[in-house]
Amino acid sequence: MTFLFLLLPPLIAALLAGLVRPTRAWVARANALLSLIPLGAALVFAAQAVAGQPAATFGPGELLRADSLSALLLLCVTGVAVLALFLGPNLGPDSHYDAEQLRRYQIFVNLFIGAMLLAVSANNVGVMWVAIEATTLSSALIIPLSLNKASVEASWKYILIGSTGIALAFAGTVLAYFDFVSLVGPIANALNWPVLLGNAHALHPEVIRLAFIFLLVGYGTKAGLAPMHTWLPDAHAEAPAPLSALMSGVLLAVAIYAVLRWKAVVDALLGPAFTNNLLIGLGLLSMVIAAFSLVIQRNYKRMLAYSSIEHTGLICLGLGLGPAGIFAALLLLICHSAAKSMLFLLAGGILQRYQSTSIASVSGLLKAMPWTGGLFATALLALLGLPPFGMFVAELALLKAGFAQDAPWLMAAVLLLLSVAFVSLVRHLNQLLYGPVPAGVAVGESFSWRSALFCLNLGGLTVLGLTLPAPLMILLNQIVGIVTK
Amino acid sequence: MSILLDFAQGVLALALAPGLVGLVRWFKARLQNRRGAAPWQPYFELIKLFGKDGVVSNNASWLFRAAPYVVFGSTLAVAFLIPTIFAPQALGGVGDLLAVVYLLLLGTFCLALAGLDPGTAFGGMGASREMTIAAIAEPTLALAIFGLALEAGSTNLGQIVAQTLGNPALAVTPGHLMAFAALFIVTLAETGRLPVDNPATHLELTMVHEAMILEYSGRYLALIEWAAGLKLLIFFALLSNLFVPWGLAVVLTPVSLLVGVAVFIVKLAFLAGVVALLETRVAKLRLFRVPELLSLSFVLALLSVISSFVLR
Amino acid sequence: MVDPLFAQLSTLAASLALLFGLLLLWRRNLGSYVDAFQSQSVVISLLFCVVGYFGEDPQLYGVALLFVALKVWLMPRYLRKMQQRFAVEREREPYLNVPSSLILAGVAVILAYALMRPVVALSNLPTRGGLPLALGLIFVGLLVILTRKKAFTQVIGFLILENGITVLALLGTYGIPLIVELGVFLDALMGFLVMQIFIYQLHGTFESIDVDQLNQLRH
Amino acid sequence: MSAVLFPLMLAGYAFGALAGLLGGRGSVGRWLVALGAGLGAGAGLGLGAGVIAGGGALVWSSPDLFGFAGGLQLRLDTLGAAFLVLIGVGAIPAAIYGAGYSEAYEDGRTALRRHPRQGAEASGFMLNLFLLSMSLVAMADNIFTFLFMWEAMSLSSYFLVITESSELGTLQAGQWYLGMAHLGFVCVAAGFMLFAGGDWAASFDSLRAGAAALPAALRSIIFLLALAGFGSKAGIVPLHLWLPMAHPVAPSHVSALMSGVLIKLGLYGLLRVSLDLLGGGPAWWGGLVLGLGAVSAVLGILYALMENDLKRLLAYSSVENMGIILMALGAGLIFHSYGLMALAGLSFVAGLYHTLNHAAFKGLLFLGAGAVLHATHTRNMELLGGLIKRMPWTAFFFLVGAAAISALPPLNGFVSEWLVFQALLGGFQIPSSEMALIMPLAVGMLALTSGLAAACFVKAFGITFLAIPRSVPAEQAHEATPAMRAGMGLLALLCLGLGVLPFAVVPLLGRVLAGIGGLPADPVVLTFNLSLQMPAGFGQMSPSLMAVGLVGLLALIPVVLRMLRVNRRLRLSDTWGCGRTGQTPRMEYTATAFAEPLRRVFTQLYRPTKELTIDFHPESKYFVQSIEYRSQITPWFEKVLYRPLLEGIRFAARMVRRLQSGSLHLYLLYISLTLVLLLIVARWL
Repeated sequence: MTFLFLLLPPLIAALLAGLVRPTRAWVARANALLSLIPLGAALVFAAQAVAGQPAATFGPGELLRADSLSALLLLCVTGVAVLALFLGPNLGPDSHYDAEQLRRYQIFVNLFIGAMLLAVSANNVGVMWVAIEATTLSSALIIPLSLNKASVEASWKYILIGSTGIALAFAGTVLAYFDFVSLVGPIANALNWPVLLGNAHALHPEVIRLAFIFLLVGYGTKAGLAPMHTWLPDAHAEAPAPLSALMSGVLLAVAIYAVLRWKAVVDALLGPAFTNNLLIGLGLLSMVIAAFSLVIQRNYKRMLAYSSIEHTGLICLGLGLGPAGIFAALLLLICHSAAKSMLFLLAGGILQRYQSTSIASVSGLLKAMPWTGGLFATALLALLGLPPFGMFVAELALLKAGFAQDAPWLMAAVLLLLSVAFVSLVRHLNQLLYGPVPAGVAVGESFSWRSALFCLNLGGLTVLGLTLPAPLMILLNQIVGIVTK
Repeated sequence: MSILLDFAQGVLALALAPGLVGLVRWFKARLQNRRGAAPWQPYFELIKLFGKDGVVSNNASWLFRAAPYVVFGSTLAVAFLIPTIFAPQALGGVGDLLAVVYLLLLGTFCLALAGLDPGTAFGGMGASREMTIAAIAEPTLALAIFGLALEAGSTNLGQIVAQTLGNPALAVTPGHLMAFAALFIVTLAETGRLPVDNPATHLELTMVHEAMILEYSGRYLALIEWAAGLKLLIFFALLSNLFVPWGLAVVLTPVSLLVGVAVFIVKLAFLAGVVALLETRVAKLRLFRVPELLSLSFVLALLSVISSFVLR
Repeated sequence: MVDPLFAQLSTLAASLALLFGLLLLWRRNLGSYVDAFQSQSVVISLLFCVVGYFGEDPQLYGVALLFVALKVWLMPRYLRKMQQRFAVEREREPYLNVPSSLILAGVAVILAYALMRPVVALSNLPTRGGLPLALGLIFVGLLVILTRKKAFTQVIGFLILENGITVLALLGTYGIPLIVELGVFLDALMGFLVMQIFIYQLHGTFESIDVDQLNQLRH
Repeated sequence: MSAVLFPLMLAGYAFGALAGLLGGRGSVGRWLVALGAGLGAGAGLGLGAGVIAGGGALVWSSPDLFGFAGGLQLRLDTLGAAFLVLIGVGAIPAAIYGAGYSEAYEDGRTALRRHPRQGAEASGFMLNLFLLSMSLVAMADNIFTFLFMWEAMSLSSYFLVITESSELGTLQAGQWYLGMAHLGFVCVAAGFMLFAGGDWAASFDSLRAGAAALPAALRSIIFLLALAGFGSKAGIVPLHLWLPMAHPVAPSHVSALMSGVLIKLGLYGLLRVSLDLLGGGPAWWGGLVLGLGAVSAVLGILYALMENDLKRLLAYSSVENMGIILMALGAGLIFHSYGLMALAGLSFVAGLYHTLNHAAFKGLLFLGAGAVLHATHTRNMELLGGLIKRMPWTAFFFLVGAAAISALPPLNGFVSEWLVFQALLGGFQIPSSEMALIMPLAVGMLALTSGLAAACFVKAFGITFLAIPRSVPAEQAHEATPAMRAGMGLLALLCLGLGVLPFAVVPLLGRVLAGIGGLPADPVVLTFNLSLQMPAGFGQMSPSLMAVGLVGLLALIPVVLRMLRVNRRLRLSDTWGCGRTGQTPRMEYTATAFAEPLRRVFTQLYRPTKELTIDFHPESKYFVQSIEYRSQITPWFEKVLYRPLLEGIRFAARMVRRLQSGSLHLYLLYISLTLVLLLIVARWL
């Protein structure tokens, strides 16, 4: 039943937005409030998981299932969705979109969120694939919310690369299914993840290796894993701020989730070495590309996008470092979701005030928008892994995993790359924060409930940095247990 | 008792200092075929200066007036610590060879500041050059001390003297000789003698020490001149008594003390002669060649230390 | 029990599908692309029926019907409409000229054979002979997307890629579970529609459907 | 006692931070911030002093905080206590001074500020956070706690550095600082992780116990990582680059804290890891530290000499002093490796003493420079001069600091340098002659350093405070506020106290490392009555008696002169100008000119560039209308070490940027190639 509370509100909101004509302001407010329901549902799932109850299932053939891993991702998705919907373009004081655009946004953003929720709560890996493909389609439609060359270009690249990639993932799914059917025989619900995992040992290693490559390249494309990441800076930079927040904050996480699910299956058959090496290799490559792309970067939204690629790389690397690494990766994932979504939302405000995404033309942010500027700076520092925020703990946890795995050279490379990114980001940040406010940019900003919401988010990150709450620890450890069974 | 004797020997050094300066000048004049002033001329000069009114620049601050006292005081303090007639007993533990170096640096420091205080170009120039020379002479001093301390097993002056007295062979080891040569060069540099500085000139571009004290007059100048003489004497005393300690009073009887005074004066006269001879033979070096000379002394000192290591 | 006819038919259909894919690489006219795609889809829907008949899975007939509706009727219809709108545009200078892309496609098919060796060895299905061809078709689809400059052609390339996967699923597993199949069709349809919208938007903003000019966003 | 002091310390800092956050503006707010900081630092000082005097280590822990990594573990042993005392010593005067100094941030009439203020209210908050994190670094007892506090310390000090963010160069300096601090952190973290085999919760006790079992190569790698990491904080050449950038732009009381205290924590880390946790190592560790120290000392002071920016000069001089301390610590490590524990103890005491002294006199000098900056709005010495008459107190305090840092008796610098010399002189006892030969060289370097330091501070004090003002602001300078004077006065007293009472300080310092890292548990005794006495009678000296003697002589001389009826009349007159009357500041010796002889002597090092432009009179070339002379020195380590690094990163960045060329086809090619490549790998490899 809880699944209905999880999945129906976005659909209702989308319907509402589609049906109420002309668009009314209350639709957006209702939508924001509706987004709280899935959050509640996600919390229920998480609580159930922490309490040690068996994973909840729902629907014909146990179509939906929410174990600890799903619960964690659900929390991330719904949490960021709440942020994005409360701070979306309809609710702000600033709506510069027309009614038609807003309606389109409202419909598809909800479908997008719904698809992500479905992807992480689907039991059947085929359905998971369908849902992830749906995220591409729904988000692509609202990237060019205001039509211009850049946004059309970005969305075409996004949809073509995304679709191609995800099609490859489907080929991988088919191959794996083929393997399963050939060796285990046709079983009902063969594509259900627990069934797959349970019978993994009977699969054919060579086929499953090929299948995993397809899956990794496919879902890796969605996750922004280099060298399949190329769509990401374009799309994230051109999308409306809340969508960027959702894409960068949780869509990447959802794709990584898919990889992790498959990794568990493959590992059960082949042992972890095969997937680990692949993940570490691609993760490191992503970090190299992202870190050096950050050095010379002239656009702050692209800067944030590259930082997302860097974190994707970091997370994948963590996934390849054994149980402790998976723990660290999950922690990274949570912190990245919280910090990056906030940064993109704030960047939207900056863009609106300065009318430019160029780093060079934004200066004096702390003067012009003290709250936005301060929050942006804090969130970025949190993202950079400085204490007392959660990312510090997560990065150290990763380091710990790496050194415990006897991979000091890898860790040295990671640390150096992180430092390159660190210095570059601080440099760009300072360029934004200080200096004179350009002529024609309004100065001044008062505290609002929006800022309070961000502060709440930062507070959460701080709690993660000072002490990981016991339920979260349990949840994370459960997940590690599940995927390394 | 011994503490009074310690003080007495310092006061004696103070009294002898102007005479030493006069002696060098007299030797030098003789070597240059001049009659020259009598060796005790500096005493008259001091008396004269103490009697004159002082003139102080408008721009100068209290520091300018305080510096001569500090210079004089710190130099005199050194005089109480070093062996002139005998190795100080009671005051021996107050300061060792390193302390001597740093006390002398205190004087140089104050004098350099005083040179800057009136705001003349000369003062600044003198201060700048003096500090340059002092700075690059420092390593040589330290290494010479290292060499001495290594052989004596102590930086205490009394200990060094005792060690050499007890073991005469030490005096002619290569380490000892090279340390002596190094220290001798440093002496020339630190006390403003040729070829580093010319104490007799007031030609703008060649002055070092004289440029610094150009604004001084009256009793201030007297104190500074006296201190400079005392500094010369201190270095001579170190050169003679640390390397050739024979003649120092070992037991504090009147006879040995008298012998000590006599030997000390002879040693001073000898060194004065050497310096005078040197000053008539060599020309003043260009300022920027001074470091070359000092690096020579540094190498000598380093070799002395290393050779002591090798011989251990 | 292996029915040789089944094996032959399925391999034949897969080969035909691949052939139409290769045809695409050879032609330059946008209209002929649609024809090739449509013919390929017809072949694949026949394959559905073949597998449904021999594999005794009546569900597949339904799927075949859906497939026909979607890929033989609906999509080509829209594609033709679009092609008429952009009739002036042709694939003039693809990144790779026709002979080279055909040779590369050949290499890709050989690679597919090599890669699928263990897969084929694993299976005792009568349809296994077609599996490498399906992968080859996937590669050919990729190649089309990769080397052709018109957004229109890229969409067709993508559809061929999808067809390849469909063939793979069909031959390898006699069709995936229905619920997934339905979702996949829905996605395929939605994806096609979205791409179509974007092609119009591309044309609207850039006055051409040349993907080549999409190079403003970099670094 | 400690049960009260520890919470008091936390409460003090928390109070100060809160006061800063809620209203650092206004006189009351500033004093509340200072009160919090002072209270916290004072409590820390008491805590540290108690541990050193009383011996036993104090332990606190909070399993709730950082529960995932072994909890927040604090343990204050004598080594940590020494640095806690150091923090107190540096922070109390800085806090008092800051209360006066920060006023300038409020009316826009600040130090260097020409633009309206911004974000300065954060500085009170950050100041307290900074002090707190430093204190907790000195107390951390497991890896995670240490790393957390270490990075928090860097971050909070970064914010303090960029307080005057609207000034030119401040942000760049801040970025360099944060970047290098982060790189340092990375090295430290990697070192600890290697040490513990990836266990981030490992307590220092378990590290200490496991250290002996580690392979020698690994121990050396850990040591090198620690040296690099902590060295970047301590400002070892060539990792010192941030110091001369960050110190000048920070508010002066922060500069004082950074130079006096923060960089010392680098030494703490180094001592903690190399001596305490690793338990010492082969002699080359110490040789490396000694060598780097010597290079830092000489290069630091040489670059300081060439500086005309007063605070940059002080920053470079910090590099020098860190070098001196490292020489002592390096010598200590060498002695330690040969089992010469008495000498090792002496070396560490010398190093710690100089650490303490440097906090006192460099803090004092930075505060003095801050007062000058506050009064004249410039740090450029070429525009200063004559301040001794306008700011007599500041001048006096600065003079005390300058004399102390030049190691002049009877001030504190002399005592510690004497101890360092004595430690190095003991080098002849080293059995290995190669290692023993390093010592005389080190002695030479140390002596050169101290000579140059004297020259440097003659320049710093003389050009800044003496003679005639060289600019209008210098002419109109005003004396520092009472709070600022109080801060400086405290430190000046400390300089004197540490100088004349070493027989009281040295035994306490002897206890700091007693029993740590294999040093004997009985503290080294280096004192005898009022004097310092080296082991085996190697040297003896009594700074106290020397001070008494000097003061006595200085008092006696005027008395004697008066008794001798010396002429005491004085006339004021113009400075003699070779016949010219009317002296102007342009006739004065400049800071550049003062350093010119040394610039020539060390021209190989400085590689100065010269540019001489002469405008002749149009009528005759014998008349010169104007001469312009420019000369610049190029720090070669920047050129040799950092520029290639930055160039390399930029090159890589340009290369990587090319990947994102904008071509969709290329992007698709990446994907296809990756797919094919990985398929081949998975199929055949």
